[in-house]
Amino acid sequence: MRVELENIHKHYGSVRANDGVDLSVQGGEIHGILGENGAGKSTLMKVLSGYIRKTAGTITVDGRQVEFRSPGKASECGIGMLYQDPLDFLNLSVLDNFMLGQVSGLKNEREYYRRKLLPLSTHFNFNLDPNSPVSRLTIGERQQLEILRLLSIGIKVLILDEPTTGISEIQKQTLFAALKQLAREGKSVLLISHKLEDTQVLCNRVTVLRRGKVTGHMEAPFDTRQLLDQMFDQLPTPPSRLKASPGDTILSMSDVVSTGGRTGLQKCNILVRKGEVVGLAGLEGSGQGVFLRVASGMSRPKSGIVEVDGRSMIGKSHREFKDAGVTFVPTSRLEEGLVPGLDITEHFALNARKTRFFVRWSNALSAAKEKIEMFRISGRPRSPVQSLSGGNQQRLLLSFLPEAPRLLLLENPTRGLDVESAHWVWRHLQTYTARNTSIVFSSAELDEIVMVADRILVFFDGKIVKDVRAEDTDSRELGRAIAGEI
Amino acid sequence: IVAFATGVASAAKEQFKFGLLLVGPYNDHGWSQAHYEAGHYVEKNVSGTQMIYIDKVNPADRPGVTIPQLVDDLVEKGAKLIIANSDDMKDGTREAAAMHPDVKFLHISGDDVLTGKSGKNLTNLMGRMEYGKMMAGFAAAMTTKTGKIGYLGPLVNEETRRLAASCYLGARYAWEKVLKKDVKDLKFQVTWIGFWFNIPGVTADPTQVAQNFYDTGYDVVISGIDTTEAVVVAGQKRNEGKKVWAVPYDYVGACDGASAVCLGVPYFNWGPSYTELIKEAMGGSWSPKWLWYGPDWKNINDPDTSTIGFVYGAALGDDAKSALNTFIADLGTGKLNLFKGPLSYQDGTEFLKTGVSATDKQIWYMEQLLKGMDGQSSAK
Amino acid sequence: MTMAQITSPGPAQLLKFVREFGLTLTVVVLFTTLVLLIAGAPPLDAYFYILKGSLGSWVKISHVLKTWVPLTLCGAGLLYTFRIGLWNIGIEGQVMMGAVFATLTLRLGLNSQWPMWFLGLSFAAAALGGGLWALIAGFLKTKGGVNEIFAGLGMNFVAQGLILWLIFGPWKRPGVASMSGTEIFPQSLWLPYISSLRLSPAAIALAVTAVLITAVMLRYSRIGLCLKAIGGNSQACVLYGLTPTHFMLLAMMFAGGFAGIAGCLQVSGVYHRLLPAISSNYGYLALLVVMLSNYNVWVVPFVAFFFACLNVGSIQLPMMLQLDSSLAGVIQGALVLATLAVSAWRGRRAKIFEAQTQEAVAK
Amino acid sequence: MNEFQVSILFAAVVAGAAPIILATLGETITERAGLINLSLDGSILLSAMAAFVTAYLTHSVAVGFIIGALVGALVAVLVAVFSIYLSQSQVAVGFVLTLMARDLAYFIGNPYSRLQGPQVMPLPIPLLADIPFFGPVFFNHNWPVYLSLVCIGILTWYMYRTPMGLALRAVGEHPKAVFARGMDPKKLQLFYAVCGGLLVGLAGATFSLSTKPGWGRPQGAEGTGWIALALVIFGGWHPVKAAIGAYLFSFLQVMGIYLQGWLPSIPTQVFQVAPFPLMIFTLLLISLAQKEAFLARVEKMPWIRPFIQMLSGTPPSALGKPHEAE
Ligand SMILES: Nc1ncnc2c1ncn2[C@@H]1O[C@H](COP(=O)(O)OP(=O)(O)OP(=O)(O)O)[C@@H](O)[C@H]1O
Ligand SMILES: Nc1ncnc2c1ncn2[C@@H]1O[C@H](COP(=O)(O)OP(=O)(O)OP(=O)(O)O)[C@@H](O)[C@H]1O
Ligand SMILES: [Mg+2]
Ligand SMILES: [Mg+2]
Repeated sequence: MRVELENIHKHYGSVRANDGVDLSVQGGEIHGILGENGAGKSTLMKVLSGYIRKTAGTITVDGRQVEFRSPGKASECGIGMLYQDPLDFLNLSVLDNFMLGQVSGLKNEREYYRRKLLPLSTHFNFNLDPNSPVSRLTIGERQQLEILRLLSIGIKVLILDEPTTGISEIQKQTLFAALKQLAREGKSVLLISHKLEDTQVLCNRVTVLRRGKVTGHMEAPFDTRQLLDQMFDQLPTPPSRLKASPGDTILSMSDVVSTGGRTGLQKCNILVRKGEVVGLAGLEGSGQGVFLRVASGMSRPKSGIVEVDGRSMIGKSHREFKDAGVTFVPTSRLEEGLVPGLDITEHFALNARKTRFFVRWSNALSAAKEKIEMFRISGRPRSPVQSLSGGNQQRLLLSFLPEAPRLLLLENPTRGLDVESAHWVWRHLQTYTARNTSIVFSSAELDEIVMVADRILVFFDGKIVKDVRAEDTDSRELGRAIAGEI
Repeated sequence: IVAFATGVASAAKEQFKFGLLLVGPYNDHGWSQAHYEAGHYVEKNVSGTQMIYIDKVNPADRPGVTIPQLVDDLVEKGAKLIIANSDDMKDGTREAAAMHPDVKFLHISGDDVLTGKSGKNLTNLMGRMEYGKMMAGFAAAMTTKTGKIGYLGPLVNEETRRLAASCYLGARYAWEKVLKKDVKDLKFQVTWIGFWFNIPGVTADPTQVAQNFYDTGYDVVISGIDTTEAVVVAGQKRNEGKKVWAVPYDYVGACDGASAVCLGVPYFNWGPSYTELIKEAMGGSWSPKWLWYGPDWKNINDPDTSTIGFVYGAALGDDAKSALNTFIADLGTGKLNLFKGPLSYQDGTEFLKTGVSATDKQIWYMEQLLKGMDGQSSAK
Repeated sequence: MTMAQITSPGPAQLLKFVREFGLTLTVVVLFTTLVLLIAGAPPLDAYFYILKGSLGSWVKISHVLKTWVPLTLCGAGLLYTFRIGLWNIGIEGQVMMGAVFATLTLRLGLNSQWPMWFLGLSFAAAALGGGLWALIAGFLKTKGGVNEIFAGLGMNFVAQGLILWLIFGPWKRPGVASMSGTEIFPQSLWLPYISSLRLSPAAIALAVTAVLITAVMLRYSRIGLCLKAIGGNSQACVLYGLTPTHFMLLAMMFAGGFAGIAGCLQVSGVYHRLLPAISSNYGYLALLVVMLSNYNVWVVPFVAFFFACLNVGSIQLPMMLQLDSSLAGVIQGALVLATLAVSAWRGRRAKIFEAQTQEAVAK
Repeated sequence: MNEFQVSILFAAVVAGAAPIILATLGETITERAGLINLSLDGSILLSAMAAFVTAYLTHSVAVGFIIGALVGALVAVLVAVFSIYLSQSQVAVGFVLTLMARDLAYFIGNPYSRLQGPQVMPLPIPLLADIPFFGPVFFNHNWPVYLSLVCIGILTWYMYRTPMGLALRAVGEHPKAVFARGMDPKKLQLFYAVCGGLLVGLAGATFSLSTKPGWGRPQGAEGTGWIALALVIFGGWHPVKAAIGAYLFSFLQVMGIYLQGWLPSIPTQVFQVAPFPLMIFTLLLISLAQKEAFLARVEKMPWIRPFIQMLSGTPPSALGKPHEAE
């Protein structure tokens, strides 16, 4: 089966997520879609899968022009997508999730679909228990379930949006094997990723996007250097790690146990010294998030001791942590960091001295103006924060950081930022370390961690399985640790 | 005749408007409708009169509305006489009367004239429903098979107490003297719902109370409230094949459409007394009075003379009917006076010594239910 | 829930507002007329009588103001809870408890030499009563995780039961127990009023100050800002060192306090006694008022006045046209719905327009 | 009122619960689909009025029920359209409709109050009605009562045994995912809002044509809407549990009157108000049942666990958050 995309446009307000993209996929090929964050990969594929409506452009399947008003229409044409954040039903059983969308009417067909599911999953040597609720599955297993469902409704073009983020090495191997097999069976696979190595091992062809435009096609084997050129405007020049001379302990945890996240936190013992930059590696939700929240007093541990500057902080509120010089910046900006509905000025007013009864609007306004200037935030003092782009939201959050914090706890500080903004962020953060502030940050990008951290902690299933100085290790070793193989 | 003619002539020049404040809906098939139709009766029979009425004058239905406020409005619309038809309007009426000294006020079922709290422009009027209730109780006792009569009471006050008591007296008389049964086998239960009609979440639900009466072996329920739940529920139970009866209250048409279960209804006929008082007001011969009108014993159902009446329901048996006829006759001739000692209150204290018959005041201000009745004598 | 920020409308906005208001009004009028026709009533007369019955004379206007005062007070209180994203349906019960506490204080003052003191005290007591009652619902929400709508609603029924028990029990009139409430208070314990209109200036003053205070609090005080922030995203506010639950309780206290004062005025200013329907549904109605005002403090008093007119004027319907006065409620409801619909319609139109322009750009 | 037969008592409970169950099931459907229809208390009254008036005018109970159901559906559609297609706050719209529908009912129904109208005839089921205890309790009622009983079963089967039921639960959990699977969440939610509304309408009709025959102000159905809403939570969004809740409530109501007779010292208001503090209390338990801290505390008291088990129901994840197309 052959799919053609011509001059696809998708605009969100002023943002041109896709700006005249052309793409064609043959049967039996594995086609990689490359590009930095925000390049428009997901958008393009969502258009193809009918999940969002394109602003303009044409899609043809086997020479026949089609108009996808909903995912249903797309899957009728044999096109199905595995979304970046899985769209499944946590509270329903595996079997329910499998059946949903293919069954209808009143007839109880569970047993039929049970018989259909089991062989299919063994065929790709996935193992899924039909009766277990999806909430008990790992990201990888949820992907497997979704793939099986798509196949069983007769998908011939399978789209996967960054399937390799947040799954273990083994699962990654199983997945790749399955995809290769699909290709052999004549199905086409579209694989979104911004990880070169994935495409290297898997794809026969790649298309590279940058800022919503196609910047190149290439057949395997790929020239990495050239791909990078096409992905990024100017090649990322990593901010060099500056050699901090660690002083005495600022944060210490001993035998801290806490709930939350997928895994919780188990028997965590660490010390963080002044001026140190500590990177937290690990799969999504392996305990880093919980760690940062416990360390910042956002959530309270079940047991164990947390000390800041040698003072025990057990049972203290986040505010008291703040007073002790600990600052936390969460990933999901609009959920945890900023207040939708309030504008930039109001945020600064919120940050101002708490003692006054009346708000000094004039002060807040000038503060807003100043920081917008300083942090190159593209927005006006009166523009509501939800209207800012992700990068600018992140800049705004960083602009709230106090003058000289003792300890900065950052969760995925560069998530969703394009490379320039990411580097800008790091250069800014390093001005703090210069002032002998300690930074602890988590990131999904190993390279980033290796690049800026002095010391690296690897989380696996809520435990710290590795604690090394950055210069004593490399991303391959870390990669294995992340997958739990030490 | 000449005088009357001139009266009309003078009235015809400018309409005599009278305002009517009804506590319930004008079409409640009960207390309020009786007044509403009396108003029409006046309009028909006293030429030159015109009624302005407003119904549901009670805090639940018209939250935020006060009696003085409504009176202001009626007076503004030209009302010369205001009729307030509920005991609950006592304070409001008094306040308004004080505020509009040149307007006449007729407060139904109040006693401000007796207590002397009111000014010269306020008159109290009430009907001697005691007799009607005696007949109701009589009919019930003649009919009941289980010897258990339920009384669906509104809120507790002097009026409701004496009415329930009269009902019981009538029933007891029928039971003892006519049916010659032992008074101990007669059960007379009063259950108060808390107001003159159902207010969900505020009063007990009369539908449920009535259902409960029938479910627990009471086969006749006498309604003391302004609305028709008793008859309705009785009809339901009858459909289910239970042999049960009910006696509604207040309004001559209350039995309509429920003939299968209705033993008859004691009703008010305000037309005549309204006419009299309004004529007084028009003629300028108004003076504050405390009036308590009874039936016209010549024909208690005469629309032009009798204030209290009792129409027989289709469900009333023939021998019960004839017995009731003689009962009424005896009441009329005064041969029979049920408020005559020995009578004692529920807690055993004496109400009337042997042979003594009660004065109006004694009856009006009864302190408790009578011995032999079940149910609360006063609000807790 | 849409939380409008308080913005000073420029001329353009004003024009748009007027246009939309006109549209809304026509929708409502059409609907109400339809309802009236279904009920077989002459619509024009109905509207005329409502108007005449509410603004026809000074006495009537004074009645309207009597209704306006509690509506405005409750409305002002609700702005705090709406700001922080709470649906304080319990306000009805908070009015009742205010009335109860006020009655209690006044009863204590029954035969004292300085009735004025007790009169003054009754306001404090009422605010306290309302506030505490609101706090219960607040704690149920913050500590117990009970949805404030159900908590508040339940508390309303409980308050109602309490009032009835008081009226039929401990505070009943000698001998009689009746829905017409407790024994009427002596003149000395009435809120001073203009005898010709039976309207007390103090009440009006209170309502006005309530509005002003609320406006200042929400716009200029730190509390106001925090309420808004927490209403927008309580999770994030923890990062800013705020404790959402505390502010929720605070907001509930404000709402309850204002409601309580409204209840006090019902007792000492209007009925001069406690009666079962003392709250007169003003709490529930105030919720509509605030919604229709789009949560804008400056609009609340006007909407409240309009609603008061409808309430008072509609009493003419049964008198003149034998219609039920509940038409007022229908009109009020229709107004709110129509406003919501119109604003939503505006939003959609904007979206569609944008989409079309983008298509043009892309081609 | 000392003497009473258990069977009669329970019969009264079953009969009295009928409309409450219908309303509760209706709301359960709607909320399972992710919509909150807060307007129950009003729409029940409105449909009760519509049902009685039409039945009165057409002399046909059946027509009354049909119209009643349709009116209920109409109100539900309003809520649904406002929230799904106009993306307005469901609570706001629902609350406005609560008040408005009630007043509309009083306004239009005014001329018909306190009239003797048609009502549903009792319909004992031939043989079953003669079974000693269960006969009178379950099989000696009229058809709305039977309907309420049947609905519990049908709805449970539909929700947990049929693909369509699966879709119903799914759309309440994650509308986007439903959309991704090629179904239209908005249409689904609208559809189930209508279904729920129909049941609510039937509840109203049952009030004015069977439970408390006739129309008037007040009709007597006032307040049940709120109870139904609470019962949905009490039932943890499960039809059977919700129905049990309805029976408990009805039992409480009936007992109220007996108790009034038995314990005259207790003020009658207590019995009027009792259900509501109870409602709050159960809601409190339910939310506590989700809290680990609380669970840890009650570890020591095993007897409480069954309660917690019964009360631990989680709301549909997307309740009150309708699907927004990207
Ligand atoms: N719903 C939306 N509303 C507004 N802008 C959006 C929306 N979705 C995506 N965008 C913008 O469109 C651009 C492309 O987004 P897209 O998710 O396709 O990037 P991507 O290539 O998938 O990046 P990543 O690798 O992080 O997934 C981004 O700038 C993003 O901010
Ligand atoms: N006909 C059907 N269509 C879709 N889903 C169904 C159907 N029947 C049951 N289910 C789903 O299956 C889940 C469990 O249902 P059920 O109790 O039938 O499991 P089961 O058949 O007992 O499983 P097992 O095979 O372990 O016995 C429920 O969540 C229900 O939604
Ligand atoms: Mg993206
Ligand atoms: Mg993406």
